[in-house]
Parts: sequence; structure tokens; C-alpha cells
Amino acid sequence: MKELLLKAENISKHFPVKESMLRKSKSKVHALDKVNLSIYREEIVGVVGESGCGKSTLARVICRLIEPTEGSIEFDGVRLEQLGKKQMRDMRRHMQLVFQDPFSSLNPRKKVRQIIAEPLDIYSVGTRSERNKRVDELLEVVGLSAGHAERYPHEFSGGQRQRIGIARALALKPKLLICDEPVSALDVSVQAQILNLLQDLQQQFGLSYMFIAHGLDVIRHISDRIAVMYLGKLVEMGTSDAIFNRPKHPYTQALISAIPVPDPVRRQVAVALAGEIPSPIDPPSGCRFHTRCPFAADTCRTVEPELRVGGDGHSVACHLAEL
Amino acid sequence: ACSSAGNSTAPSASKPADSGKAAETKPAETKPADSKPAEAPKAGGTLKVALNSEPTTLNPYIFPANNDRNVFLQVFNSLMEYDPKTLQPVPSLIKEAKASDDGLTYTLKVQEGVIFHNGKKLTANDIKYSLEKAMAPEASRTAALLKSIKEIKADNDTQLTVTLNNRDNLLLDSFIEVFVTPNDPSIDQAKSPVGTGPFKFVSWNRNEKVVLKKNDTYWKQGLPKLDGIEFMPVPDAEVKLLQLINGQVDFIDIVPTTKIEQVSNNANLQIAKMPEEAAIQDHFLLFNTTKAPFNNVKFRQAVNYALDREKMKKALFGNFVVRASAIPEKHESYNPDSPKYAKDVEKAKALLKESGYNGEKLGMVYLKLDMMYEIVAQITEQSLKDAGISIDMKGLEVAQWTDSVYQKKAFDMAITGITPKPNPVDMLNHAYGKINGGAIQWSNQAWYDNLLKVSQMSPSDGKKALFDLQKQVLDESPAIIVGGLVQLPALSKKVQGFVPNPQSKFYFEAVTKQ
Amino acid sequence: MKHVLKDTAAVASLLIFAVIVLLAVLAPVITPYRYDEIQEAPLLGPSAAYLFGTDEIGRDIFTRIVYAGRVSLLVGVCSTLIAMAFGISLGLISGYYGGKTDVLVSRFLDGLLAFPSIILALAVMAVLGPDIYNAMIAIGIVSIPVFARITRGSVLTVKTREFVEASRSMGAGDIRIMLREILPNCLSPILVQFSLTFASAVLIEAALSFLGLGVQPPTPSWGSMLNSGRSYLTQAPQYSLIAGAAVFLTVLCLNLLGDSLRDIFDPRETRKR
Amino acid sequence: MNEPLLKVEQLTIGYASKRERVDILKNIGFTVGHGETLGIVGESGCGKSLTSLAVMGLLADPLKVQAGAIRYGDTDLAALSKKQMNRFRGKQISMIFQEPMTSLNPVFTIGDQIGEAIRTHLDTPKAEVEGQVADLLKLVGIPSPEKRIRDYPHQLSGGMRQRAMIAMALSCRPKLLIADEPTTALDVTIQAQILGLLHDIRQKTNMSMMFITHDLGVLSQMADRIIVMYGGRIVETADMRSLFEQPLHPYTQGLWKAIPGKSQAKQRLYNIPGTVPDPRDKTPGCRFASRCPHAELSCRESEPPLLPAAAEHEVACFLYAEKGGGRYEGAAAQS
Amino acid sequence: MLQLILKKVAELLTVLLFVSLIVFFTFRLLPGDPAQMRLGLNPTPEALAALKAEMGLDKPLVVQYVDWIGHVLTGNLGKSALDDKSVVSLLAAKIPNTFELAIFGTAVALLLAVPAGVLASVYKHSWTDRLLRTVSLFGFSIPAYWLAVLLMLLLAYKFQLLPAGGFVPWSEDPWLHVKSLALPVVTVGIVNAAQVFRFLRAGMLEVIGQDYIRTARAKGISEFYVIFKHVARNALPGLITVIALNFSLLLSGMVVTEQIFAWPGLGWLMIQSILARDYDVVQGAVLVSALIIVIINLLGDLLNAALDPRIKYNG
Ligand SMILES: Nc1ncnc2c1ncn2[C@@H]1O[C@H](COP(=O)(O)OP(=O)(O)OP(=O)(O)O)[C@@H](O)[C@H]1O
Ligand SMILES: Nc1ncnc2c1ncn2[C@@H]1O[C@H](COP(=O)(O)OP(=O)(O)OP(=O)(O)O)[C@@H](O)[C@H]1O
Ligand SMILES: [Mg+2]
Ligand SMILES: [Mg+2]
Repeated sequence: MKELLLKAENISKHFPVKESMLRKSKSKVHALDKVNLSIYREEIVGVVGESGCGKSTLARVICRLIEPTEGSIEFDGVRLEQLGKKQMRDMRRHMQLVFQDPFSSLNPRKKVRQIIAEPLDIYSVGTRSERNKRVDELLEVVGLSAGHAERYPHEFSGGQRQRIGIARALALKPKLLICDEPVSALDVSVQAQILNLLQDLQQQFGLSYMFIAHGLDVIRHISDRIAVMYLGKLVEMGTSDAIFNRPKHPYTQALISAIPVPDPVRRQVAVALAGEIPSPIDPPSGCRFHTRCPFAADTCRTVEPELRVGGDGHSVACHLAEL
Repeated sequence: ACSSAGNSTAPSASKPADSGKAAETKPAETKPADSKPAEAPKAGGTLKVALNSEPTTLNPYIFPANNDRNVFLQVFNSLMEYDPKTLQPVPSLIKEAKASDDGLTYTLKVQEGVIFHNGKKLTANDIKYSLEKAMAPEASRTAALLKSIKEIKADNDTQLTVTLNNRDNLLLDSFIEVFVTPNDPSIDQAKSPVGTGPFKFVSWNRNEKVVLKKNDTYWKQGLPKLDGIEFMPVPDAEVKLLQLINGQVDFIDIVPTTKIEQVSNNANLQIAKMPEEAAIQDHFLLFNTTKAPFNNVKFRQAVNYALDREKMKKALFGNFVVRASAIPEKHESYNPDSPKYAKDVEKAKALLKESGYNGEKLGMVYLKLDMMYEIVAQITEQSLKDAGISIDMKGLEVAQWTDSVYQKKAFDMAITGITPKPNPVDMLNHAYGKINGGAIQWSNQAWYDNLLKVSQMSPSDGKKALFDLQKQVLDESPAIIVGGLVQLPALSKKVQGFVPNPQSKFYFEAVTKQ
Repeated sequence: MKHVLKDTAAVASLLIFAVIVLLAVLAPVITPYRYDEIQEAPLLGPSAAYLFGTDEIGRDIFTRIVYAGRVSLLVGVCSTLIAMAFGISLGLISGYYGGKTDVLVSRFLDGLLAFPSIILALAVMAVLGPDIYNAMIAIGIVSIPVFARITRGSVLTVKTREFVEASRSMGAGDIRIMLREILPNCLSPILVQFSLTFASAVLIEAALSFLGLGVQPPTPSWGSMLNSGRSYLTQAPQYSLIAGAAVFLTVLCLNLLGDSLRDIFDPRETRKR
Repeated sequence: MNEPLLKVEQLTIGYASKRERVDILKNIGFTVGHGETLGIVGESGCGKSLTSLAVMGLLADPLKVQAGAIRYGDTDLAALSKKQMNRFRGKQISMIFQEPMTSLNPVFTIGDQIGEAIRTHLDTPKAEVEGQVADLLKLVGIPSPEKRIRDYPHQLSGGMRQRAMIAMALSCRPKLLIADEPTTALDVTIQAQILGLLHDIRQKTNMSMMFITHDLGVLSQMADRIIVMYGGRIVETADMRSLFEQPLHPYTQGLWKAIPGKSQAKQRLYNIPGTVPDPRDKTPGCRFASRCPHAELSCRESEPPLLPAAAEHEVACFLYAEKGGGRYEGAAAQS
Repeated sequence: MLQLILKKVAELLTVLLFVSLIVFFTFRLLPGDPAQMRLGLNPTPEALAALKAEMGLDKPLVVQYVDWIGHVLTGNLGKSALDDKSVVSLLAAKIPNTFELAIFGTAVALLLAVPAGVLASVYKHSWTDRLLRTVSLFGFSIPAYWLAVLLMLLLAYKFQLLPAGGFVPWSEDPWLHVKSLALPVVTVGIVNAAQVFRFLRAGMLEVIGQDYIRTARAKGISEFYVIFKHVARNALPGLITVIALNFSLLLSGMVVTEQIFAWPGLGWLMIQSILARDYDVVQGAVLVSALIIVIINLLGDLLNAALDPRIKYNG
């Protein structure tokens, strides 16, 4: 087994709800509830789940852009929550983010050179000319040319912008790249370009990825291991192969069957799950999935299932699932 | 001053009707058609008067602005009044004032049949009370004038005796400023005044109007002729004039100087013109004589020579009197030998050089009451600039003016206007004496003492002394008369019987409206 | 700027405004007299010697109008800059930090807004004393809330954009984020507001001078000329009309400019181009 | 084959500015038969939405139908005035939009909004409108519709709103329903629900449908026939099955190959190099030529017409051109 | 809703606190004070000191402020230094007059601006739109007081149709009252029509660009219906906000208008009191006018909240 890079334990994040105008109400958005996640070196961990299940929150908590309500994060052997503000900023060099929206993640008022050089500027890496050289290199790495450096983001297509975002993330030679739905906003053909690029980079630099997506096909394509989330909880985690071929949690099963497969022969619309996603403000008691689960039993309604780890490292949080 | 003193020793016991008649017979310089009292004897009606700003108070003892006076003037009578023609004091609520031979004791007879608006009969006690009110230290307008009074005694209901510390030929002049209120401190004269005047106070709505109505039991027979008066504040001079033209109001306190011609040409309007010698208001330039270069007489003379008074007259369409003297040239007390300070830039420059002034920037503030003040200030500034004095000018509103010029004395030069009473002592005193807010810091105490003594002298000595005093201040120029200020009211031709009084006082008791 | 040139109204207003500015700048060169020089007679009609006639004291109105432009434009620019400096800072701080800071700043601005603006300007002027610099400060203070609100509004939207988070994730500090990431993206509405506030500053200056609190005579400003001139509307109508037209034209140009700037910066409009 | 329900001929849409005329869609032609579902697929910005908006007569301001006809029965919709168009919109043809969050008016209840079309087009008595709306809500699977009628859009989840939109579109029993990416904004499981719903409705009502998407998986489940668009042109059209089994156009082929799910995990994906051309780009030739692996000189000189290449299969590519012939032959063998 | 109101009231009090601080301390910095003004040109120092002591002006500023706020909280705004009238009674007399101008001014503005705004936004970029926008820009750029003078010259002097300023109470002569109201109202109305128009047009255009308007059109309902139901209802909150904002600007912008037209309202009272250093009146007037402004904006907000189904307040 490879060396552990990141270990997040029992991470919770509750946002206060401004429900009434005068006082903060006691109800909270349970964006994350006791989530455990580990990422090994040079591993790609995919995170899937429906919108609002807490994927982005998890990403932000991990690099401490927001403080978790509880839980601990160990990165590269260092307990992040024990770091001061300044130390944390230094730590962040090693974990960089790639964002979902290539249109809003680049400052439209800056030239590409300034955008990519920003992390270098912040940490005052090298001299000006060294930084410029590094920017040119990075552009090259992500498949753009140095000539693009003097242009503004709006002159680029979505795929190209995503490349710029990736180049920026790579500037400080991070160990972990957190990609928050980096291809969701892209067309299929461009998506393929970016996925290829990310794969190449991972091999080239020995990076680790936390890769968030809501498209299962993408996750399946890129991930070594996959974490499935539902309403702030991690419900299942296992190797890509295990998740897709032997899904244990009913939600994962539904998710997989709901993917519209471009197969002209097997043409039936599978209505996998009935009902709407409950609100994270007052998540259902017991198993959060019980409201939509076709197999829900009484215990599911009252007792919250623990995440149980099976022999092959395949873990699942379901009372009914067999390990 | 001496003549008025002479007059007062033998006051013609003029009947109340007289003063009314005097007003009717010759409204100065109005067209002859107006002076036919027979045609409009019974006219009642309400006179609408637009004022620049409304009175700040109706208290006749303590009031900050001259403008305040014209409203309570209708509600009260003073002890004496000016005859608008002769400019001499004539009886009002004092029927008769007799001075002892040494001039130290005055016996005052109270006008009979006078009833206050609250129904109380006027007695000597009320007059004593009023005099004492006017002598109180906070009555800044009158206290200084009545300084010579030692004691007031009400002999009976109709007679008082006033004893003086010293002879005071101007006492009766000063009585013109003393208004009579009932001997009753519980009345709030500031808000709802009670007097003996031709009109009774009805109501005062801030920024709307002050309403007065006819006093049916007025002691002057047949007066007042109007049913009532409404005073309305209209701050904008143009609008005020438009309202007069439109007929919304019958009378406005000041015609913008530049519009005098236009109003004169309007068939429905008239301007209440005054002879020049009665227009004894002046634009007035103060120096802060404690500071260089103003402590240098040469510098001050230079300023006096530099002033282009003719230009001011031109800019004000002729409604400006070119003079450097506080006493009008036609006045018998005017000293023809005193310097005239006709514009002479060369001389001014020479004097400046001698004074050692080396071009430093000097401040000049002016009281910003209306456009005329601003025009005069600007031409003054230009004149001084032409002579080589560099000036930084600022207009001040009244509160700032009072604070920085009178209270803190934080100024270099200051331009304002003065309205003395029509007697030569007051003319000089107002300008150069301590009266002007004490702003003059000219340290010639001897001159001031001499001026105060004038009213204690015989007429001929007094005249001689005035000649000397005049010449002295003009030579020294501790402050400068910039020129005669002409402020004229205008009225609709429907209004008849208005006689302009000195000091911009409006008396409406004899006025009629068709 | 390229887009401005496509818009005829904007071009025209830009040109006229440039001419006005040029006239003001070149005042000593192009005017035949000194602005405080008294000529032969007051209220002369227009003539070859006096293009727009003379004023109530006999000074050349043309000369004074041109000089007045200097004052009015200077007051306009400086007060707008003052308002901008404070308004933007306040808006940035309250929008970026949010929470209690935001509440406090916003209430303070509401307080300024609820204060009758002329009265506020009047008070400031009266305290500082009437002169041109104090007029700038007074008008500047009065205009702070507009800038603060606009800045705060755009900060609130800009700060949710991902590049701000990106910058933070790279370790940028608050000041850097505010100045380098957020502010540049809030500039377009601020720029639009610049011209609009400039316009209103010219108007407030005129109103202050109208009330006698602006620039002191003999220095001319459009407001004070407007005020003096209207006393002679029947005798010398050109006096007030010219002064009014100067204010009106300048303000109109600035408003037009602001308008087309707004159109240009409006994302919906640009997308179609 | 009997008359199709909708027949679009040589449709060109663009805008004219002072300097130039830009055609965003050029010479689009297709038909929608009775009861048929036509799928439209293509990259973002290729003109899918414009096509549907043109049919609805809802093109936004500078855009206009520059040429061509949209025949609905005997009527050319493109030639109708706004007022005349209103008789078709919502009644004969209706539309579901992509964004369920912003496509409903936030200040009116959904009952009101759904009932609007009924009140406008049908002479249902006022009292019955509400009942009909409730029926519609039930039809689209919204529980306790009587209560939901009085809800405002913000009180519904995304999926529910999209259902409400569908109910609105169905309210006058239109003959043609245009669905412009109706599930893109939704989660997979909810998407499956909505697709199932549309499927059922289509089966129940024999309604024709234009289904726009860029998700090939969705397309395979919904469409009978598919047109593939690229850069404002139709590059290929075929029935669903043959298109999936034998895509002809290099663009279609690239698109198919780029889907990650199909290839083996961790392997490199196929991708089409380059980017979509700008509509203002007036370079002659095939719009896809710059990205096409098979591009030849001729491809850069003139645009290939859309011609039949096999049964029920048309393609616009010179690869399949037979000199002089009016059709592309032997295409099936090529792929 | 109740909680919203409570929160807004708390906000309002903070705003008023700021206003009270600003007004109190700025005006104390002005040269001159009410005692001086009351005593006129040449008071003796003793008399001045005595009056100052009587008026409480000799205490430290902070104490004076606390005293004043203490009174204000009990509803006592003090009294005029000029005539000892209570500030409350003065305000009670003047505020209705100002309100009258503001209300009718707003009415005139709406009458002009609403149809114009709807036309301009519906026929965006047409010549109607361009014409209306140009006209509105003119209205926007003309100095209000200058407009006032021109109107007066024209209507009161040339044609003598209307009185040149002045105020006639309704109780005295209703017809004259209306006539005296006409000029100031028109002046105020024209200037504000321009602003309301511009906001309304922008607001309408914003709404017209929304997806849900496209949805409405897709239903085949008539354009008239689309505009007057779907667009209007969504543009209304914006309009309400603008009206509230403008109304409050009107109240505080009335200073010059009231002076020119000799209209006895709040603005004139403020100016007069500032000139006379009548502290209590200035402070009271500014505070009350700020209160009115804040309340009007608050009412606008509440009305909008009530109109917006998205805002649901439990409480
Ligand atoms: N700053 C915040 N304040 C309050 N609630 C928040 C905040 N950020 C996120 N949430 C809530 O937390 C929950 C999880 O949000 P998160 O953005 O992590 O979801 P996600 O899985 O990334 O969804 P998506 O796929 O839409 O990006 C959501 O219900 C969201 O509304
Ligand atoms: N109002 C407009 N003015 C000018 N061009 C426009 C306008 N609306 C759309 N376009 C252009 O028309 C082209 C096609 O747009 P359309 O919305 O039909 O694309 P689409 O295929 O629906 O894309 P998506 O998958 O992103 O919805 C795009 O290039 C777009 O930039
Ligand atoms: Mg997310
Ligand atoms: Mg689309």
C-alpha cells in the first residue's frame, strides 16, 4: 500500500441558517457529518454525490478555506488544525484547487501571465524573470503556448481556461490537487481533453487528486478509489471497480442504474429512485437515505448506520448491506 | 443734536391727529394722484407686506436684526417718534417732556386715553417699567443710549420725573427707541406682544405670516385705517418683487436696487423714495486696528482714497450715495472742510508705500445680507486690488459675522451696513463710537469722550465740536464710510398714505388700501 | 473606450465635454479680460467687446463663465474623487468582511443618506468656512454613500466568484484579495457612477453657491453666476441663461457619458456585441 | 410517408449589424413526424436552442429568421406576426426550458402560471381551470396537487419545478413539445425521474417531441431520430439506432468516442482537437475541417451538403461523396 | 413579518443614533451660538454668559448631548431659541407642508414617468425610447432651482397664471392653495420624473430579460398580458424602492425649492434655524426628517417584503 498523504477524520461542517431575520435560528445546514476520507500518495480519489451533498464543502474544509465544525485533518504528517494562520498559508502551497467554472475561476481583469504567476507572487518564489519562465513552462505543460500568456481569459474557450486554472494550481508544485468538478461545465469532447491532461499530469508529477464530479462516467474513468456521498454523509467507499461492479449501498446502486447509457439497444428508462432529495437543514433521522430507499427497514429510520469497512477496504454505511 | 435738544425743551403739544396728517399730506416723492386723502378715507382691507425674512422675535427690547422691528412697530408705540419731514422727535406716548434748566431733570407727561391691547389703561408706571426694561444690560440696543438716566420716578398716574447723571440733549431722540409695554412681566412679549399700537397681535406662524388686526380703541383718533396687516417672509428677493407685481402682496420691504427703475415704470407700483439726507444708512468698512497694517493711519487713508465710490453708484443704478462722511453733506452739522476722499489711486498707492505695506494678503469679510452688500463688497475689493492691496474675501452670514467680527474680533477688514438715528451724534457714534458691536478698536478714547459730551453742550459749542470730531475721524479713518446705502420699499398704488421714515422704519397706521 | 466611440451620443457628449474642459483649462489664454475686471457699465447687452454682455458689476460675462468652468469642474472632479476614495474603501470593507462591520458601516451610510444632503453640505461648509476647497470636501462627503453602496453591491457579487476563492486558496491575504482581485472587477459601475456623481457634484456646487456657501466672490462659479444672473432675467436674460446652459450642458454630457458607459459595462449588453 | 407535423426548410437565422450579417444557423432543414421524437445533439453553442426558439417564434432581439420556412401543417410559422403566432404558441407547440430555477415567475403561484395557457387558449369555464391544473400536476407526478397549486416556485425543489414546467407545457395538449435540455440542471436520479415522466407522457398522448440535449446517454433513451449539429449546421441525421451503431460524420464519431464511460478506465480518451468555430468566422469550407482528422483540400473550399448516405441516414461530409451522384454512397462500409 | 419589523426598527435606531451624533456635533462646531443670536449685535459679556447658562450652553458638549438625547427619548425635542416655541409644535406645523409638496411632486413624477417608462422599455431602442430617454436626461440635468425660476418667470410673470410662490393655507382659500401649490409641485415633479423614469426603464428591461418572461411568452399569451402581469408585477418592487428613495430625497432636497417659493416647510425651517443657530430646532428637524426618510424607506421594504412570496417571515 502506498503512503498516506491525507487523512480526514470525523469531519463535520454545519452552517448556521439565517432563517429568521432577527436571531440566528438553532437549525443548521448539515453540510458534512462525520466524514472520513483518506488519500494516498499518487492516488486519485473520486467523490460523487448529488448536488448539495457536501462535496465542495469537503474540499474546502480539507484545505481549510473554511473551518470544520469538528474533526481532524492530517496532511503529509501534519495536523492541519494545529497550524496557525501563517503556517496554514504555507501548508496550502502543497494542496491546490482546480475549480468547476472555468469562467468565474479566472479573474477577468488579469492577463493569463498574472493569473498563473499569482501563487508565485504570493509566496515570492524566485525573481521576476524566473517567475516568467515558470509561467511559460507551465503553459507548455498544460498544452498551451507561451504566446498565450499576454492574453485575457475571455479570449479563451472553456477548455483552454480550465487548462489555465490547472497551470495555476500546478505553479507551486503541490502534492495534492483538489479538483472540484473540473469538467462539469465542459462539452464532452473538451472534457476528454481535460481528463487526459489531468491523467498525464498525475503520472508526470506523481500527484494525488481528490476528484469531485457528479458524472459517474467521468469518476469511473479517472479514479482509483471512489467515495459516494449522500446528504452530508459518506455512504460508500471503495475501489473504482468495486463500486461499479459490486455497489453495496442502495444509493450507489440507484446512482449507477440512473446513468443514461448511450446504448441504443438497452433502451429503457430506469426510474431508479422515487422522491426528492431531503433538505440538509433537517436531515432525516437514522439513515439519511431511508426516505428514498426501496429497502428501508425500521432500524434505518431510527439508527444511524456506521461506515463499516470490509476486507478489501470497501466500506459502506448501510444496515442492510453485507460486507 | 443741538437743534433737537432745543426742540425738546418746548415740545409742541401736538395732537395725535397731527402726526397722522403729517403723514398724509406729503408722502415724499410719491405721485400727486396718491395724495388725495379725500378719495380713500374709509378704505379698510388687509395690507399684505412681504419681508425679506420674518422677525426673529417681537420683543421690543431685545431683538437682533433691524428687520425684526417693522412688525412690532405696529403693535407698540414708543415714547417719542420722528417727524419724517423734519427728522425731529415729536411726542407719542409722552405727551410732553419738560427739561429743567440745567437739563438734569425731565418731567414727562403721559399721553391720555391710551389703552393697552389687553384693556389696561396706560399709566406712568408702565412707562417707568418700559424705560427700565430698555435700560437693562441685555437690551443692547437701548441701554447705552439711556446711560445718562439716574432715576425714574412715577409722580402719579400721568407724570414721571427722570433725573439724569449729566446733561443729555439726545435723551428724547433715544426715547424713540423705547417702546411701551404694560407693567406686567408675565406677558411674553417675544411671542404674543401686547402694546398700545395701532394694530393688535393675532397670530404668528413661523415662515407663514404674522397677522395683526386693527386696534379699535387706538388712541389716535381715526387711526388706523386698515383692518389688519399680514407680514409674510419671502426670502427670495426676485420672488418677492414678482409677488408685488402679481398683486399677491401690497408692500415689499426692499426693492432690489437694480430693479428700482423697472418698478418705477410699472403703472401699478410705486417706490417710497426718500430724500438723500434722510437716507442715513451707510455701507461701512471696519479695520482691525490692533493689527498691522491697519494700525497705520496711512494705510487706512490709502484705502479711503482707493475706493471707487462712483463705480458703486453706477453698479447700483444710482441708488447709492457717494460720500465718505458719516454725516450727509446737506446736513447742517456736516463739516465742509473735512477730507472728501475722492478716488485717487495714485495717492492711495503713494500712501500705501509710505505705510510700509508690502503686498501681503489681507482678509476682508462682508456681511451677506443681500445682493447690494455683495456688490459693494466686490467693488471695494476691486478698488483695493487696483491700488495694490491684495485681498481675500469672504461673505459671512449673520451668526458667523456676530461671532467672528463682534465677539472674537477675528478679522482684518469687514464691510457691513449701519443705520444710525438721524442725529449727527448718533451718526458718528454709530460709525466710530463703541456702538458698532464694539468692533472698532480705535483707541482714541479722548475722541469718544468728546463725542459723548456733545449732547451735553450748548448748540453752538456742540456744532463746533462735531466739526472737529468729524474732521478727526475722516483724517484718521479708523473705519471708513464706503457710501450711503439706499434701501427702498415698494408698494402697490392701491396703497396710499405711506410715508417713509428714517432707519427703514415702516409706520402703517395712516395707510389705506383700496 | 473602443465601445464608447461607437455610440454617437457618447461621442458627442465626450466631445462637448472635452471642449468645456479645454475652455476651462485655457481660460487665461482665451478670455479677453480678467474675471474680476470691472468694465465700463453693468448689465450691458452682448456685443463684440463683451460676447455675452457684462454682469451686475460690469464684468465680462464670457470671461467669467469660462473661469467659472474651471472652478465648477475642479470642484466636481475633486469632490467626486474624495467621495470615491472614501466610498470605495467603506464599500470594500463592509462588503468584504460582512457581518458586524458591514452592519455598522451600512448604518453609518444610511445615516449620511438620511441626512438632508444640502443641510449636511451646508453644515460642513459652515464649520470649515466657505471656500472652494471646503466646498469640495463638503460635496465629497455628501456623495460618499453612493459610492460606498455601489462598491459594496458589486463586492458582494464579485466576492462569491470562484477566482476570489482561488486566490484565497493560494494563500492570498485579505488586503491583496480586496485590492487585486475584487476591486478591479467592481470598477465598471464605479466608473459609471464617477460621471454621474461628477454631474451631481457640479449641481450641488451650484446649489451651495446659490445659497451663498460655495466659492466666494469675486471668483465666479456657475452656481453663483446662475444665482446673480436670475436677478436680471428680465434685464439681461442672457446672463442667467448662459450660466444655466453651462451647468446644464456639462451635467448633460456627463450623464450621457455615464449612461453609455453603463450600457457598455452591462454584461447583458456586451454579450450581444 | 404521410405529411410530417413540422417541416423546417432551409432555415437561416442570424443578425445583421451595421457592418456585417452574421448567420448563426445556416440552411437547417428537418422534419418532425406525428408521434415522433426528434433528438438534437451537439456541442454547446452550436445552435440547438436557437433552432427551438425559432420554431416557437421567441428569438431574442437582434436575431431574426433570415431565410427559410418553418411549416407547421399548412402554416409557415416564420412568416406569422406576433399576434398570429400566439395562437400556436402554448396551444399547438409548447416548450420546456433548461433552467427550471429561473424559468418560472417567482411571484405567481404555479397553479396560476399553469392555468394561464388554459385560460388563454381553451374556453374552459373559470371554475374548472383549477381542477384541470390539479390534474396536470398529478399527471406529472406531483403529490397532493390540490395543495401544490397554491405554492410559489421557490417552495418547490428543482425536480418539482421542472415537473411544473412540463405540466405547463402540456396544459393545452400540444401536438409538439420542445424540450430544450430539460434535465441538464438536475441530478442523475432526478433526471431519471423526469426522463421517465416524459417517456410515459409521450406514450400516453402520442405527442411529437423535439428533444435537445448534449448528453448522448439521454438521447439514446429518448429519441427516435437524431440530428447532429455542429457550428450552426446539421452535419448528420439518422434514426437513433443507426446513428449510434454507425455514426458517419467525423464529428459524430469523435463525439461518440470521447464519452468516458465506454472506454476502459484509466485509458486515454479520444478527443477532438481544437475548438468550435465562431459564427462570425467566415472561412469557407466545412465548419469541421480544422478539427477533422480526414480533412482534405476540398473540405476547405466548399461546404459539403447534407445528402443521404444510407437508408434514413443523411450526412454532410465529402468522405462519403460520390462524384456526380446526388447522394453519399457506401457510407456504412466506411465507419 | 414581526421579526423583520423588529430588526428594521433596530436598524432604524442605529441610523438615527448616527444622525443625532452628526447633527449635534457638526452644528456645535459652527461659529456663533443661539445666545449670541438672541441678544443681537452688542451684548455685554455678563448678559451673554447669563443667557448661555440659562440655555445650558455652558456645559460640556457631551453632557449637552446626553441631556438632549435624554429629552428626545421622552419625545421632547426642546424649544426654539428664537421664540421658545416647542420644536415639536414647529415641526408639526411645517412637516405637513413639506409632505404635501413631496406627495404631489411624487404623484406628478409618477404620472409622467410610469407611462413613459413602460413605453420606453417595451419599445426598447425604438425612436420612442430614444426620445423619452433624451427628454429624461434633460430633466435629470437641469438644476432644479433654475427650473423653478424659469417656470415662475413664465407662468407667474409672463402669463400671470399662477402665484409667484407664497403659501395660502387650505383652510383659508382652497383654490388659492391649489394654485400656490402648482408651481413648486411641477418643479419637483419634473425633476423627479426623470429619475423615476430611468429607474423604471432599467428595472423593466431587467425583468423583460428574465427567463420566466420567455416562459410566459411561450404560452402564447398576449404581449399586453405579459407586460402588465408578468413584467409589471416583478418590476413593482423596484419601482416601490425608487419611489421611497426619491420621496426621501425629495423631503431633504426641498431646501432650495422651499426657499424660492417661500413655502413654509421643513427645509426652510432648517435653513432658517441653521442661520439663527437655533440648535434645538435644527437638531429636531434633522432628526425627524431622517426618521421620516428611514421610515419611508422601511415602509417601502416592508411593502416589497409583503409583495414578495419568496420572503416568508415566521414570527
Ligand atoms: N457558506 C455556506 N453557508 C451556508 N450553507 C452552505 C454554505 N456553503 C454550502 N452550504 C450548504 O451546504 C450544503 C453542501 O454544499 P456543497 O457546496 O458542499 O455541495 P456540493 O456537493 O458541492 O454541491 P454541487 O454539486 O451543487 O456543487 C448545501 O446544502 C449548501 O446549501
Ligand atoms: N442574442 C444573440 N445575439 C447574438 N448571438 C447569439 C444570441 N443568442 C445566441 N447567440 C449565439 O448563437 C449561437 C447558438 O446559440 P444556442 O443558444 O442556440 O446554442 P446551444 O446549442 O443551445 O448551446 P447550449 O448547449 O450551450 O445551450 C451561439 O454561438 C451564441 O453565441
Ligand atoms: Mg460543489
Ligand atoms: Mg441551449
